[in-house]
Amino acid sequence: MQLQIKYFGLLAEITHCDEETIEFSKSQVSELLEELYLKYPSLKQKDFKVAQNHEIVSTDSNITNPEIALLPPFSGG
Amino acid sequence: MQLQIKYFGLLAEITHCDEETIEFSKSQVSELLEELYLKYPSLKQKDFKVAQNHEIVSTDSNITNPEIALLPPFSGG
Amino acid sequence: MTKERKPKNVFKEGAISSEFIAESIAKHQSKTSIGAHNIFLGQVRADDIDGKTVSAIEYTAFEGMASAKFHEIREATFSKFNLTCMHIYHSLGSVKTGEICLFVFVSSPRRKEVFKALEYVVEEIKAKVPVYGKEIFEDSTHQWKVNS
Amino acid sequence: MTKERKPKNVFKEGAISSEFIAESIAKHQSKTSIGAHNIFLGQVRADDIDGKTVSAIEYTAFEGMASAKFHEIREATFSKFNLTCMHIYHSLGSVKTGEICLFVFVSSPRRKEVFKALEYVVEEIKAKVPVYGKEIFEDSTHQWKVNS
Repeated sequence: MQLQIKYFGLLAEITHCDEETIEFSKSQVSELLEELYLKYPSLKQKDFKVAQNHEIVSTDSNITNPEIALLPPFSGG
Repeated sequence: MQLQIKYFGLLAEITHCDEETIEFSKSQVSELLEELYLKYPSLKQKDFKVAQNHEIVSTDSNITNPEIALLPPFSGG
Repeated sequence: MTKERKPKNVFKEGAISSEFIAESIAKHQSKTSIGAHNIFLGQVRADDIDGKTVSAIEYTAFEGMASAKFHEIREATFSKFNLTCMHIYHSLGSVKTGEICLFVFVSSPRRKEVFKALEYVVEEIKAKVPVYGKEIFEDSTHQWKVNS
Repeated sequence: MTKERKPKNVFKEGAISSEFIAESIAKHQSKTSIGAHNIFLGQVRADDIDGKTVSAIEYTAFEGMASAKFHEIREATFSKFNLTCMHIYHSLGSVKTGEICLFVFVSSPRRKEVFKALEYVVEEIKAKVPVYGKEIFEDSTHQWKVNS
């Protein structure tokens, strides 16, 4: 399946892009993260959460939506 | 001693004045109130506090200032 | 706080306008240590009392004592909370329904402080400052407001 | 609350002006059941970090999720507190030090409600809405803001 991965804040500086499309053949968020850590090793040291369907999801969730966002700690207001 | 008595809110409607000067020969707030109740019997049913030197004082306080204010419950804001 | 603050004039004749509030906010743009403002506005309600509707409140005050109490509240608030600045304005005279009669404005580097400080100031004003509201009904009768 | 509310557009490009805040206050004069307004304003601080001073914050957001979260916060707030109305505005893009980046406005017949509701809304925004502040220093370097 094709996933659109969105990066915010500090993470977009590491990946040098705000979003990218990747081909993904597995099922869990944790498996997606393993692939992203291979591509961007310094992501692993960063504090972030994964959102799917506009909700934070745990790493053992299944991917059900082609849009996945990587969100560092919020700093609005 | 001459006292200037100030009336606020509802109390000024009972006394038909905002302030008046009265001659007072005793010493305590409670004694002043007795005299005012004689003059304005319906004052006795009203909820109010007495202020002297811009502070609420108890009825057994001595009168030390010629300006005495009768204050119904505050309703600012 | 060792800084001595002089009593400020809190009372304003009539309603407090939204333009006045905006100017007050704009004046704080040069105070760049501020991170959070909290503003309380009291607005005159068109309360329905025994079938009659409030059309305005006429405010009077024991001004000398009120000014002393506003000053005490200011000093106590600055000693309790880490505030950069604080402003209080209260109407005297007639304020129509829908208009603003009380404007309290506190500012601090941090938001936690402003929430605690603002509620403290407003409750202190209600409890300690000799101000009286006379609720004027549409038929020109009146009653004396009682705070809840 | 059974009334359905549509998501509102919370984001504004650049700083929130004091004139905009004043207009928002003035619009409530016709709502004569309101007795108390409470307003929170977030202002960009000129923080000093390792000898460099913040000159602006550039805000970005995951807008789709942020709008959903603002809507959830609105709905939860109306169900928890007796509010007449509620408005939230947050800046996107560059906001200079001293300028306003967050404007939260709640109104109720009674003051006790607005104090509780406003703090709830502001804390919920800070905790749940994916907005990012990039602190720009005077020498054009930057760091990513961390909320405390």
